[in-house]
Amino acid sequence: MPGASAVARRPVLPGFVRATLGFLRRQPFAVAGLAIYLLFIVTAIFADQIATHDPREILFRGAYRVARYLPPSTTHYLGTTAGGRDVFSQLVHGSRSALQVGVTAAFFVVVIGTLLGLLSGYLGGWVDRVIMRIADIILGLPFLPFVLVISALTRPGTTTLVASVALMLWPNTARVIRSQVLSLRERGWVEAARVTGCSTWRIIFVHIAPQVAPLAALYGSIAVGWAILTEASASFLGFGDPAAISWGLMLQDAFANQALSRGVWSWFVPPGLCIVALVLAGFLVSRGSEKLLFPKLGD
Amino acid sequence: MDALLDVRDLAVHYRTAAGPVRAVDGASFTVPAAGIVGLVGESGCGKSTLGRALMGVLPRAASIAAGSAVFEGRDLVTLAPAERRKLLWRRLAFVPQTAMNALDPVQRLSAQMQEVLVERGGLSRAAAGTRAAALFAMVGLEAGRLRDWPHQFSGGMRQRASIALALALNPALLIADEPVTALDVIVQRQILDVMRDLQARLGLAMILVTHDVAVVAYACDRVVVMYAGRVVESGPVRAVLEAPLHPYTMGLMNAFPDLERAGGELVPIEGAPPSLLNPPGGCRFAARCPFAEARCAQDPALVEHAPDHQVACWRAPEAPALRPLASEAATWAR
Amino acid sequence: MNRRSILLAASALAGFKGLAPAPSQAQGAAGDPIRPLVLITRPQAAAPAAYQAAELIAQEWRKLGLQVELRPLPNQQMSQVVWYDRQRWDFTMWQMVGRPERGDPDEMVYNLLHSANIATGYNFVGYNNPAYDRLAEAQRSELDQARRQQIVRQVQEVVNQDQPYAFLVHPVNLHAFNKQVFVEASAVKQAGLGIRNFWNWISLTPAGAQRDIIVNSTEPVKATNPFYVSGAPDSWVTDLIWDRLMRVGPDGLPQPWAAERVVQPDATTIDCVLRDGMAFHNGDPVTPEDVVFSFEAPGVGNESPMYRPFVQNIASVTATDAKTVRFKLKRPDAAFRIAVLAKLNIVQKKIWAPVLAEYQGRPENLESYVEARPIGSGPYRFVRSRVNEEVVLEANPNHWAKPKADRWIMRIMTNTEATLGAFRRGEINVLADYFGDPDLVKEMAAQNPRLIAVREEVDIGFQFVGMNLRRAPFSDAAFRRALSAAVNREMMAGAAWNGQAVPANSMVSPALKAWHDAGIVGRVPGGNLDGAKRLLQEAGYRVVGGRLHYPAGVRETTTPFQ
Amino acid sequence: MKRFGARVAHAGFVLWAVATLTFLLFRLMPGDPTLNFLSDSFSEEMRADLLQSFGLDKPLPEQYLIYLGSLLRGDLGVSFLQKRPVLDILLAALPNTAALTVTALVIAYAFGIVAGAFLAFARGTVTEGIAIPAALITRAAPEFWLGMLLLSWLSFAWGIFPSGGANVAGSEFTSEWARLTSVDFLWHLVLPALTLALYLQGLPLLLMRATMLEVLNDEFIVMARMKGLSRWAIVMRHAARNALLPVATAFALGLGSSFGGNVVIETVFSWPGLGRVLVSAVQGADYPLAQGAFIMIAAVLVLMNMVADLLYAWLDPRVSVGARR
Repeated sequence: MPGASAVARRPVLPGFVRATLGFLRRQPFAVAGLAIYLLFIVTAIFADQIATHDPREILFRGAYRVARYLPPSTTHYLGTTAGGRDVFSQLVHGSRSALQVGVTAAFFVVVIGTLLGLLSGYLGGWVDRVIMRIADIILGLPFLPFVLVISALTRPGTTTLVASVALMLWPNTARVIRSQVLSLRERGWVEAARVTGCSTWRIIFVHIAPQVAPLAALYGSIAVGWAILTEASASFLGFGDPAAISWGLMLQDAFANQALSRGVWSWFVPPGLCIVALVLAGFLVSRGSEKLLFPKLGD
Repeated sequence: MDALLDVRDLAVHYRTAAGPVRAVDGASFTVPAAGIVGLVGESGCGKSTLGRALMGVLPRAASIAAGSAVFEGRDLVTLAPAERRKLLWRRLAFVPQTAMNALDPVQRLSAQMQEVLVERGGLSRAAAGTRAAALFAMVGLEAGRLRDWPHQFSGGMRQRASIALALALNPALLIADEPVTALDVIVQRQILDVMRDLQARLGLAMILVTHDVAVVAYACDRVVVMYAGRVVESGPVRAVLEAPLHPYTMGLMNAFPDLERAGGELVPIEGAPPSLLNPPGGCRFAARCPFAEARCAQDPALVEHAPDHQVACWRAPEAPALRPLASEAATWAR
Repeated sequence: MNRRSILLAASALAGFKGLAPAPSQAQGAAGDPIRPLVLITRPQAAAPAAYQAAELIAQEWRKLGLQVELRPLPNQQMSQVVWYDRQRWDFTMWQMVGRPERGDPDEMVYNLLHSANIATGYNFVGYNNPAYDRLAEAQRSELDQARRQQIVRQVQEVVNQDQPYAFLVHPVNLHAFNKQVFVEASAVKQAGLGIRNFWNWISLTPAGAQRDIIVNSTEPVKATNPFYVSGAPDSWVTDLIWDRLMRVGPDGLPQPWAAERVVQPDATTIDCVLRDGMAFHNGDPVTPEDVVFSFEAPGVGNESPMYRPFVQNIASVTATDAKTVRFKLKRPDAAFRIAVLAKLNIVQKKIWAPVLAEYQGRPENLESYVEARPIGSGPYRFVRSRVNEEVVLEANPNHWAKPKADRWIMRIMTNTEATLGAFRRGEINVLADYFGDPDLVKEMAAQNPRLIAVREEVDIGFQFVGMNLRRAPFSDAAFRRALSAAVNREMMAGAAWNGQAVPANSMVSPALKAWHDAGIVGRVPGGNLDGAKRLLQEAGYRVVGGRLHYPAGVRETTTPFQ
Repeated sequence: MKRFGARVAHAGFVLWAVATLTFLLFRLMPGDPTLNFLSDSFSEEMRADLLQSFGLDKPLPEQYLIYLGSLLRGDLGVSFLQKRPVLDILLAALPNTAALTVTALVIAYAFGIVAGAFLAFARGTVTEGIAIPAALITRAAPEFWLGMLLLSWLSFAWGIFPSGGANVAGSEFTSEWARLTSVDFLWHLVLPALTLALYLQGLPLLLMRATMLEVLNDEFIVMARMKGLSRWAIVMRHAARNALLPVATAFALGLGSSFGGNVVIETVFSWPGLGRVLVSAVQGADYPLAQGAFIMIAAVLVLMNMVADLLYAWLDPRVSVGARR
């Protein structure tokens, strides 16, 4: 009997492997995106081990002489900042705040957007009207100005930023999920579930939610990029989390200290590239999964 | 026989990662200078691909692999694209299935008429206007509706408009691809009446691609039956439908309701057509055929069994005996 | 000598107030550990130098065994806490900016640390020392310059002993201008301000075809109103459009301006004799009635909250003849010339009297009145102002001190990089508001020695750490002295302010030579980190387990700042 | 017409909601506007006067009614710091922002549409393999970073373009229109508009490409080929016209969102527009001004959202002209 089941199960793995390999071959964009994500995740996890210095520490060379603007070297891979801090270590630690901002914002966008989209689409009626009205109102709020105003009026910080990004971005997800749910609702198996007496909640979360999950994930991966870009812009304008070590703040620091005029490329180019790479990864992944979700576009 | 169109051993292949798919695999038939030829078969048998191949608008992955299609003395297969373009719509026109987007959704019908008449027909704008009105009248539409957008038309009206558009430049041959499929039965008949009427008045030739034997019976003069990329039987409608020689044709007759006579038991043909990626040797219908024998493993040629009536079946001579069996549902049941 | 020892005794007394010392306790024992202290600072983005300084200071103070946490707060929230929650915070980074009228020490001496200003005024640290108060009051009414200087120096010594602030640095202003556009020798520096001053703007002489002074500003001009200035750039503009009776001269001392002569028959009477032939930009002559109105208007109702305090000491102002205006003061005021005569703008009564009357019946006050085209009598006339873009003034050809340039244009450029680029490209020709990297400007000048001239000047203002004297352990002067001693001011100037600052230990800048106590920076009690440790030891503080504890018997009862 | 009315009513509702939200935001959040006036001579009495003069001493519901009333009259209040009517300040900045946004969008969409259509035909080529990641990268890069890089090369290093502002210092014009059309203004506009366009072009490019690919598979395109129409006629008259529908909508939406989204570009290039008014007002806690700028930016956004909807309906006969039977 165990032999039989092994035989029965056997094709699953090669099939899965083949599908994965096929995916990798057919979706180089998505693979590149995932690889970038992986790289940054590993960097963030082992930031303390990878970084050569404490990113906040003001380094000295000699008594009371701050080690500012050191050129790239074997001790300081990317040199030091105007304030005498190690650029490379800040860059490495910056991946933490970028991922933290990106992932938490995306998480809330996906959770709120999906939840409200599901409720709105499945329940319809006044629930739908109220949710969609709120979505309309939020879409009438200018994105970056809103984030700035919120940051200025409350204590600026990662939490504020993530909250306002999530607040601003859920309506897009909710709308798409809603229309997806509207079409799913009419499908036979949902009808069947309803007839067999499944509770509304069970239908929404057990039968419909898994169907819209890939779509939600797609919007999530785009939200990661938006959140990171927003953090960078807010930091650049002076509305970022003053205590964080983030790429946006690094750029702000570099610009405020005129790294451009000094031509300190090793300071202001890497954070920008990291932002580009991480945001791009989200786009690439979403493009890849888009092809999986909407094969019509892909052929 | 002075055929308007003579298709010989035409093959159309789709390139896929797994190898070529032989959508049309050596089809041969002729179209006389006047009259309606029905091209009938199950979906996926290659009949639509054949129509498109003749128009020269195959999808990117598809190409004509072999054969010829001589139209008015010139081979459409080898004709240079520029030369073929000269023939398109002027000698050779097309009536699409009435899916919404066969007509450009953001252009008024008048504009779409004008475009063809002026750009392809060389008419002046004024003359084109008059002609468009006349064409609309011909297919039973008010000239005033030329100002409308496609989405304002019902399905039947869109089909009429498509026919009017196809007739704009007085073509010699009209290829109609499932022209009535999406319509309800009443409208189907109206459209088919229009087509028959126009064919008679204008004396042109038509190929009517359809999966519906009833449509063929109602509208066509001749019929070409296709199965799995090949022609299995062809001849005058009366001869073929009243005395089918190929078991597939017999099965097809059972599977469709008659357009005029309701009732009668419908008997589906069990099974599905073979993969065209690696088609089996011999008769391609053998796997589904209740009358298949050992020799069916050999490829039967398309031969003239009766006058003007071709068939590709080893057991064609026994057809009169097989026909009563074929009309019984039990024969087809597995 | 005698006087000084009394002062020291007084300050020591003031210092220990609020603490419950228990001198009878055994010497070696320690009290409670000191709670973690929170140092408020503006964020790095808003004030990079101050932030860097805060980090450096925190690093040093931790070496004393203190737990110091940095708390960056945006401007608004920082002010909110420091100003309106005076009991709550521990210590904060703060600054006083230099303004021409701060060329007289009165403002810094009286307003900042007099106990009258503890509740709601500028004495937000809560410094309360009756001896200090007496000195601060004394210098106000002392009309003898030499005696007043003496008092101001004593004031600085009291502050040095009490250390209510840990003074850090006086910034050094770095300005530059284009030598090809302007004759280099025509540039005028003002004490404590550098070349961004009134005298420079009327004296800077074009060398060639470019006859406009184009100067940058990092902040927009918000209001061009003789009764209201909302920021430093506003005052640079009003300075040029409106004349004043006196002006603070390049040497930092007041000198007659619209008044030809200023005489003081007695301690509370001042006569100003107006210059002949002065006219407003609309052609009307400047009359004594206009001057009288200009000094009466701020006192009417609450129409000019910003200027009203300055006229409150005026008992009466009258035109005694066709050229003379007489001020009677309620009490003698040594700073009256700088703080009032050189501060208030001369406006035309014809224009402003109806406006004043109208606004008295409205909820808004005079500050919100916007003149379509402001009219003054100053050396420059208003042409136009585009918010966030530029302010354009043109030379007043009829002014007795007619500017050498044709126009004075202030460009608003918030971006330091862009500002420097614009200066390099000649889009601006005077760099007068620069907080960027000084080395870049100096390098630029070194590379283009015939193009760019750099001028530096120690500022009147200063940067400091304000300690909340209401809260232990800051209520203990010895503790404050130790903290102050632990701050290396040379390092502050070099590492935080990029060398663009000089060490400070007094609210009176070395730019004010007449008032500054030259040796005060070298007299910080304790002197350095080691001295700081010694001071703490002497005062009974103990380091136990790496953590600083109160003297024996003292309990930690203060709620930590959240 | 009915649809139009409904859409306008909807926009009105959203505007009201946004205005209310803004009101609550600025009133309920911590922060005291009088903090700006802290100085050595600032007293409690002055603070009370200040609050009173801005009506901030009244109860909240009363403030709200006054606020709504003023808003309806087009009165956005008086700036705390500048003491001038907020509307005047905003209207002075509006033309600059409009010029920047419209120019950048036009460049971005002109380029994006052509390049997107081109890429739709270049499927599977090397060009596509390079162009698509390139387009994605421009969308992934922070605008201010792009701006600073361009600024450092084209202005600081090579001195081709001015480093900021909208006009040469002290330039005089007879009218606002003369200013906006002057060579000087346009020259200052190049770099910021280019940066913004570089950031914006990715969307129309990818959108155009995607819709073009979809349209090219449509039956009416095959029909056009069967009709023997020229390639030009097929692409321009049939494919592009259909593919442009969503792009045109995106343009209108982009106009709305860029108005407020320019904040960063305006800061980098010292561009005297609405975004900078907002940022400096927020930084200076000039709440009436910040609130007014926010409402104006939101109003443009809501308006353009509405225009986008109406535009789509107007351009697409399937929506604008009801089915006739």
